[in-house]
Amino acid sequence: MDLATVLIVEIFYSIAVLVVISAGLAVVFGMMRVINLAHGEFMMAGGYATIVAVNAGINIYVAMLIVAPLVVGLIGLVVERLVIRHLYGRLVDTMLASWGLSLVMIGLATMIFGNTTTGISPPIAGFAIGGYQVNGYNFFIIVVAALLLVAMYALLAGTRAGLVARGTMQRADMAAALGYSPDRVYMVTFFCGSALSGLAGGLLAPLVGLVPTTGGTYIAKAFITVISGGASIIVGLLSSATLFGLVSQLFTFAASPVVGEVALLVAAVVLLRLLPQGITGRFFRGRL
Amino acid sequence: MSGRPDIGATLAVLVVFTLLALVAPAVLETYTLTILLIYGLLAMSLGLVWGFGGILCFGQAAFYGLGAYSYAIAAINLGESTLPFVLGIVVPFLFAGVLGAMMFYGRLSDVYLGVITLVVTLIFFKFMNSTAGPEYAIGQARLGGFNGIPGYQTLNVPGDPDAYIFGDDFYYLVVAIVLVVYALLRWLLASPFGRVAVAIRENEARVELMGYDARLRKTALFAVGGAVAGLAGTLFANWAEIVTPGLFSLGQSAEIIIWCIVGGLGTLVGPFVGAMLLGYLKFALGQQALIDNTLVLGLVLVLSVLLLPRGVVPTLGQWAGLARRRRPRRAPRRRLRPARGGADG
Amino acid sequence: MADIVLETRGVTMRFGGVNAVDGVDFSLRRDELRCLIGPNGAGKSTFFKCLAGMLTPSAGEILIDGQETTGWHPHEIARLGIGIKTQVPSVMDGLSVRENIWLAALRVLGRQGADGAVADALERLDLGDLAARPVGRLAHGERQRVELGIVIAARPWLVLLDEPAAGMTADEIERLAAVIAEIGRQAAIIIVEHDMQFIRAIARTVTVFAQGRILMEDHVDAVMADPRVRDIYLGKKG
Amino acid sequence: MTSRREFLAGSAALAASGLFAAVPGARAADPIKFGSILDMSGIFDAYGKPMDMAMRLAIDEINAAGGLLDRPVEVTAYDTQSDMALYTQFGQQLARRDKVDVVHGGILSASREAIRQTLRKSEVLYFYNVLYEGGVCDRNLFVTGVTPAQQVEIVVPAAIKKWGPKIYILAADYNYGQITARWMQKYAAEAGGEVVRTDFFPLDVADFGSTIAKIQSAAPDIVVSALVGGAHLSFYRQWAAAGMKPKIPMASTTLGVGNEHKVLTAEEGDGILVAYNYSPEIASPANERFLKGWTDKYGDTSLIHEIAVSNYQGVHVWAEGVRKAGTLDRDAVIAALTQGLSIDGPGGMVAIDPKTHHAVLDVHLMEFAGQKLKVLESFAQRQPVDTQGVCDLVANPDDNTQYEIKI
Repeated sequence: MDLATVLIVEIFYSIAVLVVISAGLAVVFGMMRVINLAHGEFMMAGGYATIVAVNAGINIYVAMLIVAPLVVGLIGLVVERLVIRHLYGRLVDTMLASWGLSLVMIGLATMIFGNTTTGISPPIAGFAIGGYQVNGYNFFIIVVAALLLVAMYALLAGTRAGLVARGTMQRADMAAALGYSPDRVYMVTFFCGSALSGLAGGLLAPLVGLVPTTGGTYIAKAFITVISGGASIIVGLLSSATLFGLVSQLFTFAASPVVGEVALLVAAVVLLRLLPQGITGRFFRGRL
Repeated sequence: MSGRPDIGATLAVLVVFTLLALVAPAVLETYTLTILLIYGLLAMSLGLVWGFGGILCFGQAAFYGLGAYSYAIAAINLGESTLPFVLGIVVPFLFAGVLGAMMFYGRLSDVYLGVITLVVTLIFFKFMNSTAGPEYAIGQARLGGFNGIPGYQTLNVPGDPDAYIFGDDFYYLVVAIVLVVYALLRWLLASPFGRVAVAIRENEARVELMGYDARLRKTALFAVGGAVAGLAGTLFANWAEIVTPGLFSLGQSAEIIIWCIVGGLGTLVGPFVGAMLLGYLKFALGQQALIDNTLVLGLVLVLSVLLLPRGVVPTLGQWAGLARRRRPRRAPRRRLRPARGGADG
Repeated sequence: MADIVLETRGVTMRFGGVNAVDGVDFSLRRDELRCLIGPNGAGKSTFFKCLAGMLTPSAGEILIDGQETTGWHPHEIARLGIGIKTQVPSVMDGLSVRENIWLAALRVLGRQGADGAVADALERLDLGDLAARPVGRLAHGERQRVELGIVIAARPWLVLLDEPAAGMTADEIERLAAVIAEIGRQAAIIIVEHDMQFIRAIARTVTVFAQGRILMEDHVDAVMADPRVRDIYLGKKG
Repeated sequence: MTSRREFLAGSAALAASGLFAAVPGARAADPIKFGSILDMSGIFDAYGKPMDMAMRLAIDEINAAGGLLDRPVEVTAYDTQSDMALYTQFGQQLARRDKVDVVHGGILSASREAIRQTLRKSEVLYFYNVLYEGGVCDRNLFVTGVTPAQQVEIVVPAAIKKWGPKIYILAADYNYGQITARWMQKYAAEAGGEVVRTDFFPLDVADFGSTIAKIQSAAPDIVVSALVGGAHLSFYRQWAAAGMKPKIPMASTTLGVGNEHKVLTAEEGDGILVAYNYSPEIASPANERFLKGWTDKYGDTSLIHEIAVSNYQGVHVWAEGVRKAGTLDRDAVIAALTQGLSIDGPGGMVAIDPKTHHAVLDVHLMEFAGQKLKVLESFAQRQPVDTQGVCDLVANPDDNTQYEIKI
């Protein structure tokens, strides 16, 4: 019974992690049709920002939740102005340019921080469920993921800025005619997406050892989650994260982490074969 | 239709390449040249599928690795290299065919195609990495997990397992293979099949309306690309004398794509040259410690996407006025077709 | 019945909750030239896409030459000997005019016959001067003509044309009418069209679509005179 | 500087026999070509960079003492960028173009296997100076790192004695982990322990939540890990975060090789039991000299780790072999190396076992304490018994296999 509870917590945690690591990519892809392959490196930058900030004596929550998103958001801003801006509407080119960018960021991080694994400790103690100890920080991630989804929904559905942004993504010319600069909307959206990537990096920093190539671990999973979700940002993200989180965690527990990961990948292939437009291409159409 | 201007250009390329290949050993060691040629062949396989078929495959490394592993496993079991060599081409060819059929008959749009190829590569990578245990063996060949498979029979004169083809001989063999593959691919592209494949890249719906089955043709082209990548993998296995799961890595896939972009899509020579240049750059960077190599590769990629949207070779060709002589083909596209369906609703 | 080359029974196309095409029964005789007209959103283009295999109807069936083709792929339908031209010029921009047309002829006539068919099509559409130009660099009307060339080069016996005159100059439209009349001598034709003048120039029987159904079917002059047709055009289109 | 001279004087004394050996005078000015091939960038650079520094330190010492055979030693080093394909490339380059006299390098077993055959074929002596899974039997190869038996034989019985018999093994899913896990089972059984479960993890697994739950349901007395690399480091962190650290103690054969004890906090690391050849805390004149030399050359000693020291010792072992042989001829050097030669390295005395060409060295049982490796007990001159069980180069000099050890 305790084991079942622990397993359920692990499943929720694994869904939450997928949501957190995919949110930034989902916003940028869902809103702008830009696939940012430097997403993993944005996360890595968020992780380093957090660690540097903590080592500089800043409170760990401030570092994770504020410093990391801000720093990475600003990096995203620079990247958008220098590179992505020139490539809007050219999906593959943005993909390739951001891939190059990811290599540049790995290189820079290696030159600055070296390849030695670094990290910080989670700020929350573990506690017991029955006879089992679980990682308290896992609950924190689950809560943050839930809040993140609610906040994204509120922002996109309930605020003027969200409406303008969605309008611009649908019909940039119309938005421009109404007096909203698409250029600025894209810029702000990319900033937000990058900040989310930074947040993810910050949140995961206490859990995993950080090296400049850490991003590679996440990009494929985030990419698969977002694409499988389909066009709707929030529903798509949540539905595919739930599916993959469940599948990978169940298989991990029943067999081993490799089987879990392979199960996730196989699930993705099957899913895309059956639903070529992603989950929300078939279900929940037209939702956010 | 009239494949004739192409014949001239193809012959010119073949002659120039042969001359360069004969002169090159005076400048560089043949083992370096050999691997550069293998990279070139690998780049050409993606150049074919992507540049002419419009199919962006994030997983060309899967076929490369599959070719190398097929060869290594078969060579350990058979102890003679002829059949393994053939298997190193046929296995990836069949696999690419099946995978392609699954994707193209499923009418997956391009982004999803990218994801599937990426995911399949990842599956190979993860699987091969987790085969260190003794239970993973095919015949006498242990898969070896992360460490890969060393110590298999390398290329020999067919029928004589003790007559190894290595060193300079292997280099000239690879040169010959590159020549043959290039000529065959040129012939394929000049054939009706190739013309239709290019037309599919330009406008798949129109080609379907003409009565051509685009799915079948894309699958076939994809399979041919897989076979060429598999051949490159087989040659790599012979050059390196060890195969590791790194062949399936995303980094490897990324490199192939970068070669194609830098070299230029829409030609076969472009990706080939791109691969040789960047491959050499990588070796050169390995001999210095000043700048991080990843950084340099990344910069090359970003800058070439921004500044050389057509790649080095087509851009040079344009400067040299070569473009005028040939059919003025539009900039080979990297854009994606809009996703089918959906919009009607 | 041998006369009927294309027939639909209750063809319906549903998008979400809306029936864009709603139970259409339609038939076409051999060597007939038929225009489909109707205001925007009347369902004629959707119906056309169902015929061409670009959409699979939600219900109903389509028979071409007595054979059920419901749910066939466009290439399978084309292989029956049907030439299809879509609304937006659908051509291979990166290839030359000649190559575009040659590819169409190649499938039907093989390498030997293709060159002749290409020369013929180039001449009939007056594209000879443009033959070597990449289609992507041509004007809109010229691209329309290239697509027509693609259609006729395959020597079809049934031709489906979606707004062939869109974006053409008056001069071009006149020539187009002549080409279509000529095609009509060897093939049955279905044309979806807006331009009433053009329709008058070419058509005998006209089928009027409104709200996904067939409103009426009659000779072009009768249709033009019908008050209901005026209503839907004036009322809906303003 | 004075102290460095003293140290160098020491080296020179050590080398005396070699220096006075007769050398053909004509080529005296030609430098000896020393090839090095390591991952100095990419994901393994945390291992490779300090190894490169250690190698250069050793070469500087040798040259400052007058070189070898009156000739200076010149380094040709390649960075393989953590890319296995580059090993083949640079291995061939070292052997064929640069025509070096010896190659030191390779980090992962895969990288060693990528160059071993090339070097064997071209008769270039090869030193692999890294802790590895054992079992390679090749006359052309010398190994100066510790092998599983040398470590496991010490750390597992010590852990069982300290904490209890039930063991849960976590290992990296590749050759090293698989083979080491088997050694763990063997020595656990010999020490009266029992392995309740063994789990293998690919190198990129970073999420150990389910595993931690699984371990708890198995309720072992000890967790023994042979996890490798940055991603696996997450395990220790997640383990501590779940509050497991005070409940189930841990031992490892890999933690600390890449200086992980400095990455983990003291709370996460303290008390973990390990066994290696080297700790900077070792109090010996040789280690003091080594640390002094390092400080003079590089300043910061925090990068020094187990396999950097192995590499340093490997270079000195080779140099000693050349001095003894009095020539660079491969067979003469091999003969010299296998005839009871030893050096006094920072990790203790290093000798070569003639049957396996593996090192006989001191192994120290240590525990993590305040981000340092505290030496608990030292075991002098441990034999590479794992490889000795399968390999006898004295009897079969032509052997060229990596044996999988059957237990």
